[in-house]
Amino acid sequence: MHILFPMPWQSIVLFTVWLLLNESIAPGHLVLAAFLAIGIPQLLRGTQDHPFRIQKPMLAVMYALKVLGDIVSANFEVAVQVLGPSKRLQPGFLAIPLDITGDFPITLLASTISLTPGTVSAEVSSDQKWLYVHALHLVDETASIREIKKRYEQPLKEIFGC
Amino acid sequence: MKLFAVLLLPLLGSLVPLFAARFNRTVCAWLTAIAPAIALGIVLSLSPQLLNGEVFAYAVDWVPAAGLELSVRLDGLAFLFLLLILGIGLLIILYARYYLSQKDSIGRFFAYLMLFMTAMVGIVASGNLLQMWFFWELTSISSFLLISFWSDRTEARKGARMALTVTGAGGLALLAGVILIGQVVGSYDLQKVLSSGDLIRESHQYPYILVLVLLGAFTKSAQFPFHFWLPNAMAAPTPVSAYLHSATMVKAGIFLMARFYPVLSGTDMWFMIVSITGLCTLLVGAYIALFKHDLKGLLAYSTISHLGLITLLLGMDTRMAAVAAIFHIINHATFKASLFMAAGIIDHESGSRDMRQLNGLWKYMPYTATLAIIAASSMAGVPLLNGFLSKEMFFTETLDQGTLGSLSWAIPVLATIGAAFSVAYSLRFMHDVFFNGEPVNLPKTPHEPPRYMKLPVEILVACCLAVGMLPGLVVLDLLNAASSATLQGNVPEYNLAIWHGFNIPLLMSALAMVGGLIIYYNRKKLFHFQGQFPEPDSKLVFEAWVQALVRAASAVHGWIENGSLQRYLAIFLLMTFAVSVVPLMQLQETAGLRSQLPLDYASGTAAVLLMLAAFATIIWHRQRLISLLMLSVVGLIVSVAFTRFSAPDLALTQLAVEVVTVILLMLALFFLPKRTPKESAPRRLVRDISISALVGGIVGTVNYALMTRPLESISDFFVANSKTGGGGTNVVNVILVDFRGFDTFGEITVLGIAALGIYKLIVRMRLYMPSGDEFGRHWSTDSHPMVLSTISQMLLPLALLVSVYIFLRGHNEPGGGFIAGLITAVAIIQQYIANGVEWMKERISLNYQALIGSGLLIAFVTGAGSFVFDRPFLTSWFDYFKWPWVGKFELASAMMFDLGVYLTVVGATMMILANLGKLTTSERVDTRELENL
Amino acid sequence: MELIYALCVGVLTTCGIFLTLRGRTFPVVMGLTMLSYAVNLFLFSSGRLVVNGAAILGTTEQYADPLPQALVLTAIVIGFAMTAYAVILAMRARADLGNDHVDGSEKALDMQMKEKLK
Amino acid sequence: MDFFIELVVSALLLMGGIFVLLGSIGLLKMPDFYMRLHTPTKATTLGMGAILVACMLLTSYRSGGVSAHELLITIFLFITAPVSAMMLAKTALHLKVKIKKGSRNRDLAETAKHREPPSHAE
Amino acid sequence: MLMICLIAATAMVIIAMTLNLITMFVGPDQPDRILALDTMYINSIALILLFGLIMGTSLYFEAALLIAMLGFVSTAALCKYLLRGDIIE
Amino acid sequence: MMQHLPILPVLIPMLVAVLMLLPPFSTTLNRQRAISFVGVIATLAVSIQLILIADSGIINIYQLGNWQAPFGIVLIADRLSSLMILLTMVLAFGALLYGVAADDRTGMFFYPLFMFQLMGINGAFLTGDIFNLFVFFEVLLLASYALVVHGGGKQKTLASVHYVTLNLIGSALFLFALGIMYGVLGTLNIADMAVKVRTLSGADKLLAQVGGMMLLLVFGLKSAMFPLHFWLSRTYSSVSAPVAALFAIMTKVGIYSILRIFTVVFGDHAGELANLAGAWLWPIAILTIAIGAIGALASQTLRMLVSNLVIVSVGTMLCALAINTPESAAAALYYLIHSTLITGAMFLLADAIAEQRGKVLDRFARSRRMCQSLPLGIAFSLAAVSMIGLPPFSGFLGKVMILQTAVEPSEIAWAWSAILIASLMGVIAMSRGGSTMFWRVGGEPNFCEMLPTVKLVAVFFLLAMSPLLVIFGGQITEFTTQTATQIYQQAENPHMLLPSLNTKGG
Ligand code: NA
Ligand code: NA
Repeated sequence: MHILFPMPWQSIVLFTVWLLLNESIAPGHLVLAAFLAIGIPQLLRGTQDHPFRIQKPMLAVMYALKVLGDIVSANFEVAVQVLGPSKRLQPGFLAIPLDITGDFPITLLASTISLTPGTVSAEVSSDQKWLYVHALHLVDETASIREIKKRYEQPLKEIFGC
Repeated sequence: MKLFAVLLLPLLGSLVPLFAARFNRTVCAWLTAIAPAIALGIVLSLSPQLLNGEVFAYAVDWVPAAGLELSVRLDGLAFLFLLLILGIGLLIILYARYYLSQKDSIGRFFAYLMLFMTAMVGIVASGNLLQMWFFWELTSISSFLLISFWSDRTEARKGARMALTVTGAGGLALLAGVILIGQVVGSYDLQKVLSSGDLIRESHQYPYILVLVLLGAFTKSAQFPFHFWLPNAMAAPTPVSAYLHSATMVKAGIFLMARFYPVLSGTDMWFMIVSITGLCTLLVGAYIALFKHDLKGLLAYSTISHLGLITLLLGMDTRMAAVAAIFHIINHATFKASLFMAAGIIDHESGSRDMRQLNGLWKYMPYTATLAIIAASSMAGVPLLNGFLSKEMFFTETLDQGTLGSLSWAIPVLATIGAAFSVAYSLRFMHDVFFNGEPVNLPKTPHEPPRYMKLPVEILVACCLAVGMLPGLVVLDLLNAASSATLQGNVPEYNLAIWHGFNIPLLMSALAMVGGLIIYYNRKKLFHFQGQFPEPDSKLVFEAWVQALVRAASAVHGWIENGSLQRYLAIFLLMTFAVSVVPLMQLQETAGLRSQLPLDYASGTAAVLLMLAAFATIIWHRQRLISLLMLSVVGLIVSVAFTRFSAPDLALTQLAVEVVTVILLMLALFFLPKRTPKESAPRRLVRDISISALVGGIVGTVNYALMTRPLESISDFFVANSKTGGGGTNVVNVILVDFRGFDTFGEITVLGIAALGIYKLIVRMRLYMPSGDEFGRHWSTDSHPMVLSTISQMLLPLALLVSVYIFLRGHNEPGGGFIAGLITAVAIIQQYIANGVEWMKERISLNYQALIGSGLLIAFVTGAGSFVFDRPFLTSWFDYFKWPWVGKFELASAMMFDLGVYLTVVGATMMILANLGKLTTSERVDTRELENL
Repeated sequence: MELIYALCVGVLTTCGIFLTLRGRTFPVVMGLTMLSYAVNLFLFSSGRLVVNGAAILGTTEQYADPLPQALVLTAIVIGFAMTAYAVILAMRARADLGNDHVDGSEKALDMQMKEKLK
Repeated sequence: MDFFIELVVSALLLMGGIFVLLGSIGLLKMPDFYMRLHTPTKATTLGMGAILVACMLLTSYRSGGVSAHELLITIFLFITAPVSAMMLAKTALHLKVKIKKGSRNRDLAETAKHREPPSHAE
Repeated sequence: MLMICLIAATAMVIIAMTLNLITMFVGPDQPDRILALDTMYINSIALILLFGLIMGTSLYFEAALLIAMLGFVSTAALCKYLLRGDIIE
Repeated sequence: MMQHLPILPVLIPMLVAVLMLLPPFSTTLNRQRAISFVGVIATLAVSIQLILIADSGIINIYQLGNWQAPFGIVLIADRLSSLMILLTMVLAFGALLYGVAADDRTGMFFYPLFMFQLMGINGAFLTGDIFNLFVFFEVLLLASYALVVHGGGKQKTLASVHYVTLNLIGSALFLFALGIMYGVLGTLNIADMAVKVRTLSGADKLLAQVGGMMLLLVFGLKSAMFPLHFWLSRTYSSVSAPVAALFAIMTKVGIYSILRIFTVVFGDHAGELANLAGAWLWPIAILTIAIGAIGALASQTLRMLVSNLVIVSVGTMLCALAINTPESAAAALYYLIHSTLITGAMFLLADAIAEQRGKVLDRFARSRRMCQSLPLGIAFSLAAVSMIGLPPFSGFLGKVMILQTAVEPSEIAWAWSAILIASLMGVIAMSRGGSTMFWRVGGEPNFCEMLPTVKLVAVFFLLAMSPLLVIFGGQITEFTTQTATQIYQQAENPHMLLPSLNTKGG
C-alpha cells in the first residue's frame, strides 16, 4: 500500500482533480484517474519534502468552512476600509509566536492569515518560531495575536497533531 | 585532330616540366621542347596548303548554351603567328636553359612558359571568338605568373600586378566587344563573323564594339596611353621579355586588330582612333626609349614605338598599309627578340643592364656584339636588313593615305621624326654598349656566353639577314598568305624589292638616318634637357592610383558599413517601408466591404490597455525590470485577445510561452546591466521613432485593409476533413499534427536546435555574478523561502496532472503536446525557482538532451511509420477501439506524434532554463564595479 | 473592432521596432519579443476576426479560419526558440565583449550624444 | 431560465465584479505597500471566487449537468494568492519600501527582514 | 437581467484592469508593480470567464486555469528576482 | 522506397542529427564522425538519384501526410530543387571532410548542428509550400546561429549578434508577408498561389504586391542583396572554416527562393502583378555588385575579400534574375553552382592559409613563408582565378553567359559595366592579396606544422569542381537550361505542380 500510494492524500487529490477537470465519472476516466493517481506520485517520489498527516479529517473540513466564512465576512469589512478614508486606518506589524511546527502547517496558517481580513503574513522567522504579520487596522496588538492563535492556530495544531 | 594537336600539345607540354624538373636542366629543356616542336612540325606540314590560302577549320561543341566551341581555325595569319609563337618559343626554351640560374625553379618556369604558349596558340588558332577571348585572358594570367617569376622582388610583383590589371581590364572590354559582336552576328564563329563585316559596321552597336575591341587590343599591345605597364613588366626574366614583350603577347593586340580588320576597319572611326593612337605610341615610345639607361628599358620603349608603328599602319586607309603592318610584325619579332636575348646575355655575363656602366663590350664579347649590332641596325632600318624593307613600305604608305584629310601630310612628317629617334636609340644601343670607352664598375668581367645561349640569337639574326636580302624568296609567300587572311580578299600588288629607286620614302629614310645621327650626337644636351623633367615612375604612379582606389573604397565601405547594427536595422526597415509604401499609396479605400465586428467597450478598453502597456514598455525601456513587467502585460492582453477572437489554443500557447520568456529574460537580466544608459541623442530618437512609426503604420494599414476584405481560403477543406480524415474535432490541432504535421515537425526541430545552440553558448560563458542589486543592496539571505518551496512542491503533481489533461484532449479540444510540454516545463521551472538546482539534481535527474533526442525520434518514427504502409511521410492513422467496461476510445498516430512534440518541448525548454540556472551555482564574485551605470 | 485591432498591431509593431533600434541587447530582445506579438496578431488576423467561433467541431456554426491559428502556433514556438536564443546570445555577448552594446563597444555611441556628454 | 438561478448568478456576478474592482481600487488607493497588499489578496480572491461560483452554476444549468471544473481555479487561487502575497511582502521587507507614517511596530519590519525573532522575545 | 449583470461584471473587471495598469505606471516601488501585475493576471481570469459566459462556451476554461497557474509562477519568479537576483540557483 | 526519395534529403540528415543526441552516438566524437559521413554520403546518393529522375523531365511531387495539394504540404523534386540538393550535398561533403580534421573539437554539437543545417537547407529547396519554406528557413537559420559561434571568440559573438538580430527582423517580416499572402490569396501552396495571383486586381492586387515585395526583402536578406547585405561579410569572415564553407549555400537559398517565387508566382504570367520584382531588382543588383566590389577593394583579409566577392556574385546572379528570361535563369544557375563550390573551397583554403601564417592569419600583410606554399599556392591560384571569373576555370563561363543574356541596351549598359568593372576590382584585389600572402614573405618558418592531409583533400575536392564545371560545361549548361525552362513552364502552367489525387489514401 505504501509503495503504491507513497502519499495517499496526494493520490486522492489527483484522482478527484482529474474527474473535476474532465467533469466526468465515465468508466474510462475513472480508470485513467486511478492510473494517474498512482503514476504521478510514483514519478515524483522524493520531491515532497514536507510530508504531513491529517489526524482529524473532519476538523479539517470544519476549519475550511470556517475560513471560507471568515473570508466572505471579512471582505465586506475590507470593502468598507477601502472605500472609506484610509487616513483613519492604523496599520502595523505583528509578531505572532508560533506553537505549531512543520513546514506545511505553518504555510497553511500563514495562508489563512493572509486570506482572512485585516492581516497579511509577511515573513516567518528562520527558526520558524515567529510569524510576522501586517495588519491593516491594528487596534489591540495582543488581542489580535490571541484571536489569530485561537481561531486559526489551535485548530490547525489539532488537525495535524503538531 | 591534327589541328587540335597544335592546341593541345603545348598544354600537355606545360605538364612535362613539372615532372621533368627532377632531371638536370638540359634534359628538362629538351623534354619541354618536344611538344612545341611537334606542334611546329604539324604546322609546317600544313604550310603548303596554308600558303596557298586554304583555311583549316574544325570545331566541336563545348558549351553550346554560351556559344563556346572547341575550335581550331588555321589560315595565313594564324600560320604566321604560329610560326612566331612556336618557333621563337623553341628558341626561348633553349635560351632560358642557360639564362636561368641554379636556384631558379626551371620546371616552374617552363610550365608557366608553356602555359603561356598554349594561350597564345589558342588565341591565334581559334575559330570561335569566345574561345579566343578565353585564351586571351589566359595570356594575361600566365604572363602574370611569368613576370612575377622572381616573386621575392617587389618590382616583379608590382610589375606583374600592373600588367595583369591593365591587360585584364582590356580583356574584360574585349569580352564585352566579343559578346556584342556575337549578339549582332548571332554567332561567335569566326568564319561567320568575318563574313559579316557590313552587318557589324552598319549596326548601331558598331561604335561600342569598336571601342571595346580596341581597348582590348591597345592594352595588350601597350598602345599609348596604356603603354606604361610594358616597361615595368621588364622585371621578368629576360627570356620572358624576349618572348612575351617583343614577339608574342604584345603582338596579340596587333593580331586582334588584324583579325578583325575585315570586320571593323574601313570606317572613319577606325582610321581615326587606330592611326592616331598608333602615331602617338610611335612617337612617345621612340622618344622615351632614347633616354632609358636600362638596356631592357630602351628595348621596351622601342617595342612600344614599333607596336605603335604597326598600329598606325593598320589604321591607315590603304590596304597596302595592312600588308606593311604584317610584314613589320615579322621583322620586329625577329630583330627585337634577338635584341632582348642579346641584352639578356650582356646582363647575364656582365651583371648589369645599365648603359652608364656598360661600355666597350666589343672587346669582351665581339661575337655577341656583332649579332646585336646587326639586329639593332635592322631596328634602325639600315638597308639590307629586314627592318629596312618594312620601314620603306611604312614610309610609302604614310605618303599614300588620306586618313587625316587635309592634315594627312602630318603623318609622314611625324613618321620620319619617329624614325629618326628610332635610329638614335638604335645607335645608342650599339655605340653606348659596345664602344664608348671602358666598362664602369661592372659586377662581373664580361665574356662570351655559352655556345648554345648564342644559338637562338644567331638563328634570329640570320632570319633578319635572310629576309633583308632575299625577301622575295624567304618571306613573300608567307606575307601574302597572312595578308590575304587579314584582308579577307585579294592582296594588292606590291614589290618586295630591296631597291625601289630614288623616291620619297628613300629620302625619308635618309633623313631619318641623318636625323638620328644628329640626335645621338647631341644626346648629352638632350639628356640634360630631359633631365629637367621629373621622370614619373609609372610603377609608383600606378601603385598610388591603386592605393587611392583602395583608400576610396575603404572610405566608402567604412561609411556604408560602419559596423553599427542600429544603422543596418534602420536601413532594412526603411527599405521595408519603401517597398510597401508604393503600392499602398495606390490603395484608394483602406477599408474593404466585409462587414466589421462591432466594437464592445471591454475589447476597446483592453485594446487601449494593450497600447498603453506597449508605450509604457518603450517609455521605461531604460529601467529594464519595469519594461519587462509592461511587456508581460502586453503578452497577457494578447493572450486574452486570442480567447476573444476564438483561438483558445493560441491563448494557451501564448500564455505559456510568455511566462517562460519572462523567466528567461529575468535570468538574463541578472547578468546584464539593470538599466540602459541614456545614449541616444534627441535627433536619433526622432529618427528611430519615425522609422518605427512608418513601418508600424504600414503594418497597421495593411492589417486593416486585409481584415476588412472577404477571403476565399482553403480552410473549408480542413473543417470538412478534420474529423473524418484526421480523427479530431479540434481543427487547429489536426492541422498541426496531421494536415500540416510537417510544419510542426520542422518547428520542434527548431526548438531542439535552439536548445542545442543555447547550450553551446552557455557552456563557454564566463559571466560575473553581481553580489547585489542595481542599488548595491546585498541579496536576501533566504535563498529558498519555506512557504514558496512548500506550496510549489505541493503543486507539482497537480501541474503534471493538468499537463496530462491538456495533452490528452488536444486532438479534440484546445490543448495538445506543445502546451502540455510547456506546462510541464513551467512546473519544473517552478521547482527550480522554489527549491533550487541542487534540490532538483538530487530528485529529478532528466537528461534533457536525450529528452529532445527521443522526442524528435518519436516524431520521426511516427512519421516514417507510414513508409511501412507505402504511404507518404506523416500519413496519419487512427481508429476507435472498444474496451469492455471502459468504453470506446480513440487511438491515433497523431497522439504519438504529439508525444514527440511534448518531449521535445520539455527537453528543449528545460535544457535552456536549467542550464542557464546552473550557471550561477558557482561561487559568487563581487563585481559591483563592473556594473557601470 | 477591426480598426482598433489593426491599431494595436500597428502600435505593437512601432514599439517593437523602436526597441530593436536601441543600442543595447536587452531592449533589442524586448523589442523582438514585442514585435513577435505584433507578428502573431497580424498573421492570426489574416483569417479575419471571428467572435465565438473556435474551430472545435460541433461547438458553433461559423468557424474561425483554423489555418492561420495553426500557423501562428508554429510561429509562436519558433519565435520562442528565436527569442530564447537571442536572450542567451545577449548574455554571451556581455560575457565575451564586456558590455551589452549591440556593436560590442561603446565607441559606436551616438556622435551627438558624445558631444553632449563632453 | 429559472428566475431563482438567474438571480443568484446575477448577484454572484455583481458581487464578484464589485470585489474585483474593490481589490484594484484598494491597490491604487492605499497609502503604503503593505496596506496595498491586503486588498488584492483578499478582495480580488473573493471576487474571483464569486465569479467562479456563478460560472459553475450557470454552466451547470445550461448544460444540464454538473460543471465543477471552475472549482479548480478557485482552489488554485486560494492556495496561491496568499503565497504570492507573502513573497511580495518578503520582497518589500527586503527592499525596505516606505511604510506609512504612524504604522505600529515599524521596527518589526527590520527584524522580519532578517527573519530574526522580535527583540522583545529575548 | 443576467446579461446586464454579466456586462456590468465585465465592465467592473475591465475597469479593475485599467486601475491595475495605472498602479503599474505609478508604482511607486517594484513590489507595487509586481502586485499590480499579479492582480491583473487574476483579473484577466475573470475577464476570460465572463467572456465565456457571455458567449455561452466553456472552451476558454483552460486558458483561465493556465493563467492562474502561470500568474503564480511569474509572480514568484519576479519576487525571487528582486530578492536574490538569481531566480534559479 | 523510391517514391519517398524526395523527402529523404530532409529526413536523413535529421535522423542522423537526432541519433547523435542519443546514446550511443552522443558519447564519442568518432561515432558522430562516422554516422555524419554515412548520413552525408547517403544523402548525396539520394540527391544523385533525384537528379537522374529529374533529368528525365519528371517532376516528383511528394504529398506529405497523403493530403492533396494545395491543402497539405508538398515537396517538389523538380530539376531545380534536385540540382540545389545535389549542390548542397557536394558542398557539405567537402565541408564535413575539412571539419573532421579539427573543427569538430572546438565546440559542442558540431555534427548535429551541421546535419540540422543540411536538413533546413534541403527542406527549403524542396518544399512547395510557402509557410513550410518559412519553417525550413528557421531550421537552417537556427542551426546557422549555433554554428556561427562554433569555436568561440569575440568576433564570432559580435558577428552573431548582428546576424541573429537582422535575421530575427527578417523572420518577422517573412511572417508579415505570409499573413498578407494568405489574407489575400487564402492559400499557402506556391503553385496554388500562382494560380490565384493571376486573377487579382484592385485592392487585392495592391496588398499582394506589398506581400510580394516583403518576400523579396526576406529572400534578399538571406541572399545578402544590397542594402540587406550588412550581416554577410562580418559573419562569413569570422565563423570557423567548415561552417563558412557550408554557409556558401546559404545566400543561394535566398537566390533560389527569389527565382522560384518571383518566376512561378510573380513571374510573367502573374496578371497585373507580372514581373513584380523586376523594377526593384535592377538597381538592387547593380548596387549589390558595386558595394561588393568596393568591399573587395577595401578588404584587409582573405576571408573578408572572399566575403565581399560573395556579395559581388550575389549581385551578378540578381542581375541575371532581373533580366528574367529562361536563358538568364539558366546562366544564373550555372553561376550559382560555380559560386557555391568555389566560395566553399575558398573559405576552407583561407583557413588553411591562415593556419600556416602564424599570427598574421589571413591578413594581407608581410609574414613568414607558408610551409606548404606549393599546394596552397596552386589551390589559391585556381580558386582566385575561378572566383574573379577569368578563364580557364568556371567563373568566367557563368559570367559570360549572364552577360550574353542581357539584350536590351539599358540592361547591357548597366549589367555589363557593373559586372565587368567588378571583375576588374576583383582582379586588383585578389592579385594584391594573393601576391602579398604568398610572395611578400620574410624568412623561412621557424617551425613547420603540416596541414592534415584530409584538409587539403577537402579543399581540392571542392576546387576540382571548377575545372570540371568547365570541361563538362556543355552537359551542365544543358541541364541548367532545361531547369530554367522547366521553371518558366511552371510559371506558365502552375497546375503542373498541383496533381489532383484522392483526398486521403486511407
Ligand atoms: Na654605355
Ligand atoms: Na541561477
